[in-house]
Amino acid sequence: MTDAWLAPEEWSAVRLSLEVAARSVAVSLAPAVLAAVLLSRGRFPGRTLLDALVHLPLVVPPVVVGWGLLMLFGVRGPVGSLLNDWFGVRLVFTTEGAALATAVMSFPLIVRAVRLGLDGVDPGLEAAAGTLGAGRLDRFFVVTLPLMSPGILAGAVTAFAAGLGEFGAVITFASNIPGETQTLPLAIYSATQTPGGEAAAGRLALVSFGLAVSGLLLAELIARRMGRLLGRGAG
Amino acid sequence: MTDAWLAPEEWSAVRLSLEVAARSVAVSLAPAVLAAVLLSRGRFPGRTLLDALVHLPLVVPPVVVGWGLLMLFGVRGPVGSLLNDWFGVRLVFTTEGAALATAVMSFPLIVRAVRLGLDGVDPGLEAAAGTLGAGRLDRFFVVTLPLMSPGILAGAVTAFAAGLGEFGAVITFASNIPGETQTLPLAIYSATQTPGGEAAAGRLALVSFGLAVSGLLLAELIARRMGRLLGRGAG
Amino acid sequence: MALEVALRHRFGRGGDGFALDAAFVAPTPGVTALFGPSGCGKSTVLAAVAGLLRPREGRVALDGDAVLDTARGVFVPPERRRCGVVFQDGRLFPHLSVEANLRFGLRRAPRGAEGPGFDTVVALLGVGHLLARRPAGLSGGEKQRVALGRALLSRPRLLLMDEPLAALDAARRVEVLPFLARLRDAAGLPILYVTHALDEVDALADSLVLLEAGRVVAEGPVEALSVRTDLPVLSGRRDAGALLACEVLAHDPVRGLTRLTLAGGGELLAPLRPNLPPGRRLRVRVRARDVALATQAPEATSISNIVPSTVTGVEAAGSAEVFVSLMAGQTPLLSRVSPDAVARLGLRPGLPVFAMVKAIALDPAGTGAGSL
Amino acid sequence: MALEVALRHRFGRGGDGFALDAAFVAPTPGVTALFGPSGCGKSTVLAAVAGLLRPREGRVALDGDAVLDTARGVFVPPERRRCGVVFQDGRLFPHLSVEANLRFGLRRAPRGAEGPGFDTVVALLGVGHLLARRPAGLSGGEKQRVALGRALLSRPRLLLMDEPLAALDAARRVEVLPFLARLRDAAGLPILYVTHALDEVDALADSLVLLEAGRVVAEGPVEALSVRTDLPVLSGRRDAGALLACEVLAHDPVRGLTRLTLAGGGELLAPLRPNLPPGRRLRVRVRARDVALATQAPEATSISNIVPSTVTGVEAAGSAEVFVSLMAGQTPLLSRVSPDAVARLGLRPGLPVFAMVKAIALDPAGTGAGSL
Amino acid sequence: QEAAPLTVFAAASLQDALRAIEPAWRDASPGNPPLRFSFAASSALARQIEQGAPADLFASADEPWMDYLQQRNLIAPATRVSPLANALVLVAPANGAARPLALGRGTDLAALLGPDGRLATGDPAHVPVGRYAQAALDWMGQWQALSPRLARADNVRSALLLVERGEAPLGIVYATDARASQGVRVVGTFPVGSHPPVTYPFAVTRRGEADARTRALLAFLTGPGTEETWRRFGFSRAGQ
Ligand SMILES: Nc1ncnc2c1ncn2[C@@H]1O[C@H](COP(=O)(O)OP(=O)(O)OP(=O)(O)O)[C@@H](O)[C@H]1O
Ligand SMILES: Nc1ncnc2c1ncn2[C@@H]1O[C@H](COP(=O)(O)OP(=O)(O)OP(=O)(O)O)[C@@H](O)[C@H]1O
Ligand SMILES: [Mg+2]
Ligand SMILES: [Mg+2]
Repeated sequence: MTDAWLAPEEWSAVRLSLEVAARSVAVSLAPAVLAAVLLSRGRFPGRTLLDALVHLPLVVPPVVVGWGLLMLFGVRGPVGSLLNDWFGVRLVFTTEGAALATAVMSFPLIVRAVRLGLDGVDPGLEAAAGTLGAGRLDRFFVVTLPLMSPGILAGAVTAFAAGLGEFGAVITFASNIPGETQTLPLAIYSATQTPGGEAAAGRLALVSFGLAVSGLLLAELIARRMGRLLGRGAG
Repeated sequence: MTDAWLAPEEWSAVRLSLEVAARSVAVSLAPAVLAAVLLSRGRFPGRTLLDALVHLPLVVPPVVVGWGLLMLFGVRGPVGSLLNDWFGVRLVFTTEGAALATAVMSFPLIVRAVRLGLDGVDPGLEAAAGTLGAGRLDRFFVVTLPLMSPGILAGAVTAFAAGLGEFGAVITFASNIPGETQTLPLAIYSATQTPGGEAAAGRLALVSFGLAVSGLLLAELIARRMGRLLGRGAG
Repeated sequence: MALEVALRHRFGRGGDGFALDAAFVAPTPGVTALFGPSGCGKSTVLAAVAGLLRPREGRVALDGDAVLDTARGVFVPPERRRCGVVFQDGRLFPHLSVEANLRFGLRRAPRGAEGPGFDTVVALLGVGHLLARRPAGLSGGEKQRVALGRALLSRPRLLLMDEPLAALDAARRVEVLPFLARLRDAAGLPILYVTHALDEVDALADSLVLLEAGRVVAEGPVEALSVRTDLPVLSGRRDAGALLACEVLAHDPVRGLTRLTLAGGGELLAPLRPNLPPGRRLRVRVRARDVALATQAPEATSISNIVPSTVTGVEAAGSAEVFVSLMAGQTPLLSRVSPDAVARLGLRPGLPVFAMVKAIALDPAGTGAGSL
Repeated sequence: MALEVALRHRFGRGGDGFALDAAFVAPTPGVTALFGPSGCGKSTVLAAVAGLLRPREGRVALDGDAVLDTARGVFVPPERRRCGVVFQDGRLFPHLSVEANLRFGLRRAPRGAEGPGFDTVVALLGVGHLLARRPAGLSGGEKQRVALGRALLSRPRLLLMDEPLAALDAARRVEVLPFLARLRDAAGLPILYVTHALDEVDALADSLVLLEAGRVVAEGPVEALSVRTDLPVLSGRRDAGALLACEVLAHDPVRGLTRLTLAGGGELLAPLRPNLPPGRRLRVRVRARDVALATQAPEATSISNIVPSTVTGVEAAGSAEVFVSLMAGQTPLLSRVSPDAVARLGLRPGLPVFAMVKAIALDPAGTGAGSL
Repeated sequence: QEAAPLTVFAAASLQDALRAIEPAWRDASPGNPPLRFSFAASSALARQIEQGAPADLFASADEPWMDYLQQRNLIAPATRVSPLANALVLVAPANGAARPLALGRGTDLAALLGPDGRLATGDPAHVPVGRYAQAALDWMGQWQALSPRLARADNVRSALLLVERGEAPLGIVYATDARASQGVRVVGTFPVGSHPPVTYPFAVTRRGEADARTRALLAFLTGPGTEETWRRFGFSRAGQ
């Protein structure tokens, strides 16, 4: 891979994609774990509503999610105007905004995976931790969280992969600004929309694929090591 | 909900969305379980490549997936032409095609969830089944498969939800033909492309949301029952 | 002071389910053994005491301090009950090393709580070479030892143990039992102990709760229950026999014997246990099957204890065995003999006899080397 | 015919890991007990025989038929070895009812394979009321019984049992043991049996393999090993003693006694077991601690067996106990007495003595009611 | 028994007008078959036609994609016409302070945008409106300066939304879109010569060629009977 193979703009799209995907995962992981725990363990009114809200980005088209984000986080939106007035933060047209849109889109994927991981944790172990003096939070962080980590990892990997490919919500919310919000999928999309752009699109898709493969290999390694740590393999 | 509330065309989009999402899940479930098992348990050359291929639809933009499908399954594509010549089957621009595109898009989501479910199955139980005379397949179907079913269910639910919202791949591969391939997200898109169509888009998005909520409630019920069957709850 | 337990609970519906309706008082400090057939509700009681099961109705109070009282809506969560539990199914944390498992409770114990130290417990349980391992790589017995250690090290106010020694070999069991006894004695730590083995009851238990199908069928000091012939669960066992409270009188290293004074008067010769200081109170179970009877004082035998007694009862237990209840002074004894012997010796209430017990047959419980 | 086992395996690396290097031959049909301290490798041996562990090197052959031979690249997968396994950790299928668990192996057994029927096993194990339940709702002992039943019902060629009775109460154990013995006798089913309990060995095992730290330290018929005083794992136990082969001679219902002829000559009186037909071969363990010695024939005692013998060895075991080896005719016996008794009676090799054993102390093993 | 429908692949921006025209077409002659539409981006439709989509008529919002099909001999070149035109306008939020002005070479858009405002329009790389915007900015000599300040949207509706929501103080969109929106105000219209004419090429596909009804439909769409409707939706006759 030489610089000649990818145009500088394309390189920046690659970098940006990685950054956006990584930031989106970083941003959404903790809330996703929280949501998963609430949904799996909590018994409160509105649980189903929360569940549905979490899945919302999955069931409506990405463009609509982008619109919704614009309504909410735009400078005139209820949240966006607060952010703007209080912290001077603007999300639309920024890398942060792209990461936010990506995070929202992949949020349900993480939540699902984390829940699955959580459901696999033996409640007997949490009970045991309780008798040993560990309170709710202590139990959660020292027993539940590590034991559900395969689910968290799986969720993060899926979200990262999906983040690399996220398109509709990003272009709608953050627009397609080279160097700031033009991620790889936007570049690919651009290429496919141009007559004769197939070659460029194919090349960039290949890069995307390569990134995903590397990410997966890494995740595989982590998962194997984690499996050992979780006592799946031989001690 | 009266017919007046949704136009007949919109009703058909709702029906079509449900059909496409359901068919896509039906089509991809078995191959996804197979892929998950191969990826989790198999040790063969090219495993990582398969893993990456499975994730491909996640990492490239949906439009590109649709485009790739068009190249492959279009009547001029290598697979599509064979299907057309031999069986007279045409996928492009049909409901089946929309289901195929949706299935491809949600495939990685199911695989991930199924793998997570599979990894949670205690190998000791499979070993025990072996000593009781159950061969590989027997063991798989009678022990492993039921025990990984929470993962399969989670995968199916996620895929169904994602299928309800799938847009880019469908519009690119199957086009936007009312009554045949115009699913709810495509109808929503159409609405957004119309000046003043926001209200209609919002209404349809709400319908989408309602469908998702019902689907989730159903899944929740099944999961609870399954949890009991799997011996999680009290006997 | 006592641990008061009163529980009503029900699993499943209708006649098919299991109903627990048990109440007992376990004196503290002291060890109370829960004894009863499989499925009678022992683990369920333990879970309710630990706070892991919320019974439909009930009250659990330790030394007057209620940790559960459904009538008043009191429910102290498990982490504030400080009950060290040895679970029947281990429940080691699979992602933590053996050492981290052992230290889990220790680290969370309140300051100032007393109990055995890490090194003591590790040495006692012989798990020193396993500290860096994870539970998945442990054998069954090794897992059980770590689970035991984890509970012991959590500096509990109350220990709940569910067949803690079931997977241990005899040698290890002989080491662990006296340790538990010393824990009980030194720290005054109350223990609720589930077991199927009478030797564990002997070594540890002060009182016994006999459960059957969710109900308490008998309850009381172990000694009192040990001579009752109407409780088949106890008397039907091969190792049934009178449990006698006694005190170490003196050691005779040359003869290899230790002399014990019985609380009810009289003496017994037991195998030498030089590490028990004179004056130490302990218990011996004189198993009914180890007690032979004679109507003349036997001579020139290896049998060290020949105790003049009076027959107080003769009760057939099946066609092949007869329980003979005896009084040696104030001390009740049980003997199990064949119907043949009853006939030959003409055993009947009131008859004076000699109870013959080999010293070797006695195993003063609650003893052992090492220190806390 | 025999089960030949030779295994070399290693867990972990370097000096830290566990190395198994064990070879033994278990006669078939027959029951071979694997005996040894926790962590010595018993479960590992079972796993290798069942085909669940692929050892680095080794050979396992049942009646000449190799199911594993690393030298020749033979590895028969578990499902074709037909080894019924009772796992130490249960491993019930959580998604299947108790009945489906029990029938799992039964359904997959080859046609014509013989073994006990479903109803028999269900009745024996007392799990009839649990059939519709799922394993999650079972007590510890209930789980173990189901696991046991599942293995028994799989019509295996070889049974591998890892402490199958550990969580059972004494009463249930007394029912199950004779059933296993009858399985062994009726079907000639070879069994490899891991246990920490000598009474299970007595009831079942024909031969014994003593493991320590992954190596075989002794191996042979149970009777031969039972009188060896150089194996602390066995002789150090409270229930150590000579295991004697004998035959039922006659029953005496009036005296409540059954007369047994010893293989080495002589007779013993045991508690009445009327359901054992005369001529039936069985074994009794005469525990060393149950054998008292006298230099004069005692009179007017309840003791039924007074056997003239000769002292063949006197060996101190610690400061409080002495092992006295005896020969009663051709029959070896062991007695455990206090040093005091040795001195008082002047016990020394060659001395003629009377060995006194209560009938009640004997429990002819392998007996019980019911039929296959 | 209804006649087999004709399939029309049309750019999403033509959606409303075409839907409004359909009843008129059905009424015009009893033999006129119903219409089956697929509205999507011109690029997607062109690719689908290339892959054998059952389209009889293609109404593109973009000349290059029609060229693309023509090069591949997928349309009947003789039928290709560009009957509609649109204008390019500069819009600002309706509630903003921007005043109407005459757009010319000297108009300082950068000043209107302010220090950090962005100019919303379609992505010049692939969205037609963006390409026209680029040409117009080039003509004004401001492309170099403004290109980094573009908010490049996926389609013209998204660009419009950015202005409606006040995310961008200015946007370049079609007159048709600006007209339908309550949220924006037209600040100025780009002069006709500042960019290539915004035209909508229609053509009968090779597949639809054989069917006389398709030609009739094309004739109807480009004929005087529909002119009023097109106008109502903001389109003008090409060349007028
Ligand atoms: N996966 C493993 N990795 C490392 N060591 C292991 C592993 N499995 C077993 N061991 C070690 O091998 C030894 C033998 O284990 P095994 O389970 O055979 O013991 P066992 O004789 O069955 O003991 P127990 O009576 O306690 O069940 C133990 O010391 C154990 O720690
Ligand atoms: N979740 C449950 N649902 C239904 N029944 C249950 C449940 N948990 C326990 N039981 C039943 O309650 C009874 C008591 O169980 P428990 O575990 O207390 O028995 P136990 O005395 O500990 O027996 P063991 O000695 O076998 O461990 C059993 O019959 C068991 O089947
Ligand atoms: Mg229990
Ligand atoms: Mg073991």
